[in-house]
Amino acid sequence: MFAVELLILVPLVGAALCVGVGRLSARASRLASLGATIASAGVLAFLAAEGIFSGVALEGWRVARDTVPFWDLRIDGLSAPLLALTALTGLVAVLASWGEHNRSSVHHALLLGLQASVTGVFLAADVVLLYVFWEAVLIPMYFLIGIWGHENRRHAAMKFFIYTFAGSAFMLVGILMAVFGIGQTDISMLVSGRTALAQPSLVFWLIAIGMLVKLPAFPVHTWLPDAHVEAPTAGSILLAGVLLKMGGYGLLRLALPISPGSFAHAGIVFAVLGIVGIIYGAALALVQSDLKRLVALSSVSHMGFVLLAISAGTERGIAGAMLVMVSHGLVAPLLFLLVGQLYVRTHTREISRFAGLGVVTPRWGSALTFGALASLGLPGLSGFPGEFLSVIEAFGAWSWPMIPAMIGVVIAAAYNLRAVREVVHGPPAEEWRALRDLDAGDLVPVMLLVAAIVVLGVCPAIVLNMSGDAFATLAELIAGGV
Amino acid sequence: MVLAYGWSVVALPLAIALLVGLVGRFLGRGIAYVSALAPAWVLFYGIVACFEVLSAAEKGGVLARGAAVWLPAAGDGGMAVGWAVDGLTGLMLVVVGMVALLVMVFSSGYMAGERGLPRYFATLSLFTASMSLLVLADGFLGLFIGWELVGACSYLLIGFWFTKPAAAKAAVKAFLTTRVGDIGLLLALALLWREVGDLSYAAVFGMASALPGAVLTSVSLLLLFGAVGKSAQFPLHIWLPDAMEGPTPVSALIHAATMVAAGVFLIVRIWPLYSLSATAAMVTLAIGGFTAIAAACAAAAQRDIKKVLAYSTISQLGFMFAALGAGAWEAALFHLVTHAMFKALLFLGSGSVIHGCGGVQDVYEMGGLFKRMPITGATWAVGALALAGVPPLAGFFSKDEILHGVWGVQPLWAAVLFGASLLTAFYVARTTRLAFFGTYRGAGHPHEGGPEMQLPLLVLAVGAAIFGVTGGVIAALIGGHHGDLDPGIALASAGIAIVGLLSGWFTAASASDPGPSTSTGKLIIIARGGWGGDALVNAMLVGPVTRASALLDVFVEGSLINRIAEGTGPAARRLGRGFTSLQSGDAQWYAIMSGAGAVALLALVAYLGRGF
Amino acid sequence: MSVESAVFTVLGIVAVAGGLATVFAADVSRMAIGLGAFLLAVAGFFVYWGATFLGVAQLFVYVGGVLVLMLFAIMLVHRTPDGSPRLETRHDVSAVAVAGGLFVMVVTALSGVVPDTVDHGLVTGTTELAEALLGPMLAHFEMAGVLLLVALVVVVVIMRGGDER
Amino acid sequence: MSLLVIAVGLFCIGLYGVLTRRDLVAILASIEVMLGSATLLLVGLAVAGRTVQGSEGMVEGVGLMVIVLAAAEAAVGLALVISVSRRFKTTRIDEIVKVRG
Repeated sequence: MFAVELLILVPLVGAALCVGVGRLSARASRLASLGATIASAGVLAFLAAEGIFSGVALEGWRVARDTVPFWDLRIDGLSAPLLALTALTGLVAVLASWGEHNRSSVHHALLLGLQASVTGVFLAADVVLLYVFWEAVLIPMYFLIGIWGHENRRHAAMKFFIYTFAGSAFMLVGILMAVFGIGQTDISMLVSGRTALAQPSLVFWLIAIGMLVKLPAFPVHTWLPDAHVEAPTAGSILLAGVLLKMGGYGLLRLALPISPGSFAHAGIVFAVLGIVGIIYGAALALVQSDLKRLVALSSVSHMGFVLLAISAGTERGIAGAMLVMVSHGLVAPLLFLLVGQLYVRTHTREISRFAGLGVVTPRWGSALTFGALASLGLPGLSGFPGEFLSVIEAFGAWSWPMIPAMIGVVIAAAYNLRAVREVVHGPPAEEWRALRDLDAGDLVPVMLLVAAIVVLGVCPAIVLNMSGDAFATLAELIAGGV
Repeated sequence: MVLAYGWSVVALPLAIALLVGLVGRFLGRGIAYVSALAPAWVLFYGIVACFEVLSAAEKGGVLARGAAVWLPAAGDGGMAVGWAVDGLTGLMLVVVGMVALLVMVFSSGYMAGERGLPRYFATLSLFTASMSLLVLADGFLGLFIGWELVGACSYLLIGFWFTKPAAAKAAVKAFLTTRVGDIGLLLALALLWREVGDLSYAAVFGMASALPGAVLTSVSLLLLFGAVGKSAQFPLHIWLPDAMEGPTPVSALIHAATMVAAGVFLIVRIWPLYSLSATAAMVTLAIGGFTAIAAACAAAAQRDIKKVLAYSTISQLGFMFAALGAGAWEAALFHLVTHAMFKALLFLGSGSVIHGCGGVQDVYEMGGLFKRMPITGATWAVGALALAGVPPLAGFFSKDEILHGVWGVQPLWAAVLFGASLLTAFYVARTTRLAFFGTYRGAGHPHEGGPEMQLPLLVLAVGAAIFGVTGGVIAALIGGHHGDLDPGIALASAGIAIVGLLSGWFTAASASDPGPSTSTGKLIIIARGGWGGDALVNAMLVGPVTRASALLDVFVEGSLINRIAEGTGPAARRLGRGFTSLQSGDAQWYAIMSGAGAVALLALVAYLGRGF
Repeated sequence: MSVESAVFTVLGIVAVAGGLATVFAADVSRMAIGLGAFLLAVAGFFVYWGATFLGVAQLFVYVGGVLVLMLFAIMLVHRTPDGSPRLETRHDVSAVAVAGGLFVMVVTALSGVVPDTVDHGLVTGTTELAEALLGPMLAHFEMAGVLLLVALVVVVVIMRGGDER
Repeated sequence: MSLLVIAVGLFCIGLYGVLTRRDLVAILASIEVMLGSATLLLVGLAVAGRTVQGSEGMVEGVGLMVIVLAAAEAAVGLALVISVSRRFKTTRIDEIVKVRG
């Protein structure tokens, strides 16, 4: 089905178009990139109408072309929600960088390139293709941080690059071992032929390390705050929205299915890393003075829930991990978007310099309050279903020792509400009396995300229905052991 | 058949919240009346449900129910959120609908001219929806969702005047403290899910007697922990006095009548499960009894009229917990209903006073208000006497039932509760005399509010006066047992009320604060601060967590993890060249690195490919 | 030692010596001579294997074109008054390791599948070459033409841009 | 000395030059060595391993392509070197980097 390939091609063509018309006018290139993101969302909607999201099995829909080596695409229950998330986040990122004036055509082209390569990661049914897209993601992100970032952008870009590159080097070794050991590059063939592996645990951990760096899990998370703080708003949106999801996706797509037997010892490691990450990220977020760093560290905490949920190894646990990922892919971009909009107006992110913005900029203040409530996992908003499932399932799997994670839940409320109290509440600071509130253009991406957060919170079944029995199949695989 | 549309009790307020929030600006003063449609429907639905239950042949059954799969799963049916209507639900809907309706009407006068009214009424409507969901849920999941949402609404409403730092702080404190309790609830859910595999009440109660004792005790204690947080019982009581920073009508609705009573409701709701654990009952009784007397002492020491009521609420909720601990769950629910009436009345009365005095809340700056605000004064008097437990007002009957219940189980704790009753009457009389009698000591011109503020007071005064006769009805609604008045207890409690009232009345003769000079004065100041609960929590929890976080940030993240990551050590300097050489743009170094990578890769392929 | 292997050995020695001079010479002119020797030796290999046309093309394009171009470039950019400047080289253990490692890896990897020496010659005339170029390799041939054109345009653009600055 | 050792050895010598030379012209010359050695290996292997009749022309054709490619690369590379030297007054990459910051 050609439409599946369009998901990758449309943003790429859009990127080329963007650079092409960028010479004529910056406005034209903005419109081109917006058109491309809307078009790819349209392609996805078309695929949805074709029934691609209505619960497909692990095999899903496949498109392979013999003329291009390793070209093998697939949409299934694991990738469908993340593809939808990518389409939405890509659109938001383009809208968020509408006011970018510094080489805007290249900026938009890179955003589209990033969207294409992330989409490729989620679509790839062949491990070689997946790896190619995986590495391709780094390039536009590197330049987005390195060129359009803030003061320490080069250092942050390099740190981001080296960390994720080193992580993917481990992953590459793992993939090569699997490919040579089994003699296949097709992921589903790797899974079905996994018994041929001599050292499945080694393969598992090599791949998992790459994923844990990407996720990121404690203690290899340190690239994330730097990258987020220095990245431009659109970069942060895509980084938090979809790049981090590649880690969780990789665990569920590659590491666990290829070596489900390793889960017996990996589960406890994931649980510990997850719990430590939840508390650690939250505790650090509590004492940050930089608003963007606070949001970045909250990502570490949320990704801890992903690990904790996976560590349960049950259908609901994996579903919870997916829900946390999708929810975080909506909430974190919202918060980064708001922080970015604030930064554009004030050129600072120092929490202590703000106060009472709820009076000066009521729309922005309401949106931040909403984002904070969503981030702390309020029921009715997207954060709750995933966290709920991960707590319930982790308790089922690990019993009382998982209680420390609950401390993280309380601290999550503390740092989110602290941010709201110090920035939005209180008497308005004199310095920002004349601050401009969000205008209609600013509100479009905000409202998109807000609507998605509410819809997903009220009806998480949307995501779960897309996934069909994919989680159950994975859970069976894990339960099977080998 | 109205009852089949139970979901509308949640959906309609939700829709109205959305409507008011989006287009409230264009509604003008009508906003309050549009919003009032939501609780009106809740009230109507609740009344219909109550009548249906009472006319049904079999009491305690479920009249209507519905459910939707919320988290589908391929393995089994998934997790459902559902609603079910029975007598308890109907009764709670009546209480919620009635108080919310009156509060919205009252707000239209009290909040007139405030900025942000759409936000205010939208949040109130959202609260009505969430509270309805909480009581309407047919299982723990729906309850938990409503439970968290009422907390969030409480946060938003306490922080309504968010430019006041105290209000902003109080809002966060309220949310965080209750969230600590919510952990207990969440863990209880997790435990039940593991043991039962289903979170609906019916399934859990069906399995309850088959569960191991340790599980029962754990679940009950965890649920109790959640209830303690929500109902502001010791040691999680510290948020409620601060929550008085919110608008007074909000205090009446959320922090007196409905949300804080959710903890009591929770335990009544799950009585078939809860009654199985003797340990939990003992703990509940101890917490309730201790909270009742400690908070009553604190209430007696307050100067701020709203804080008197806040501590009084904590104390009265303590009575209910004590009743639950003693097994007198009907009495607890009965007191919940009467308390909702008279405490909402007192809060709205205090709101009328604050409104009339131009924002003054200190009782030492009031006095003589009875003459200037006769309707407020008269209704306040009814509420105050009901709270003090003077027959034949509502509070007397419900409190009597509690005392009776506790006396039969633990006479010692009953004695404590008698003491608390004495203190209750004491602070009621003291506050009433300071505020309403004597001469006016303030600087303003106290005046009565408009009819929209007087009407709710009158309605609630009637409720506070006559709800004492509903004991039998309530017991019938929930299929419980309603005992007759015990003459001995009734006599003792009435006598204690009189004694307390008199002593309070005479204490208040001197309308001045003793100050910290005397030892009594020092004690009063400690009691006024809630017996140092804040300091304790700050020292035990807030301080250590913040300090530990700061230490983590500086030492673990800054010195350990980042130092390893950036490689400042001599051994890592070589690697550091890779990081920092971007500034020097050493392309050849990158080339060497990639070359090394290629060699390593070739070596690996060669190694792996040996077998082929 | 047969004549064939003697020629092979001589050409190999010349090529390696030229390569080493290109990489290690500190003097610009010596480097250029080394590169010339290397390119000539490669052309010699081609002729020796019977690919005469290829050898001649190598001679013309490289020795006649690229090498002369390079000498021009050296003269353009190294206009120092005191003769040829020293070409600095930062010798590096890691570079040795990478280059040596790659050598070992590739040689061991390919040693089994590659015939050790080329003992028989290629007998192709220009006719076969022309038939191949215009037959099965037509697309490649055209693409090479386009590539050269693009390179030409790029060079012009780069040099003009340089003038503006 | 076998063809393989000579060709791969020359390639690695060129690589070493690319990695260690500080002058852009010298780096370019080293790249030429790498390309030349690759052509050498390509043609040599084609000649040695020729089995299909009628493919003689193809061998030379492919070699020709590589030569064309290398020539184009040399032209563009040298143009860049000259442009860079005009702008920075040097062709040493460490100095260029210093000027650039």
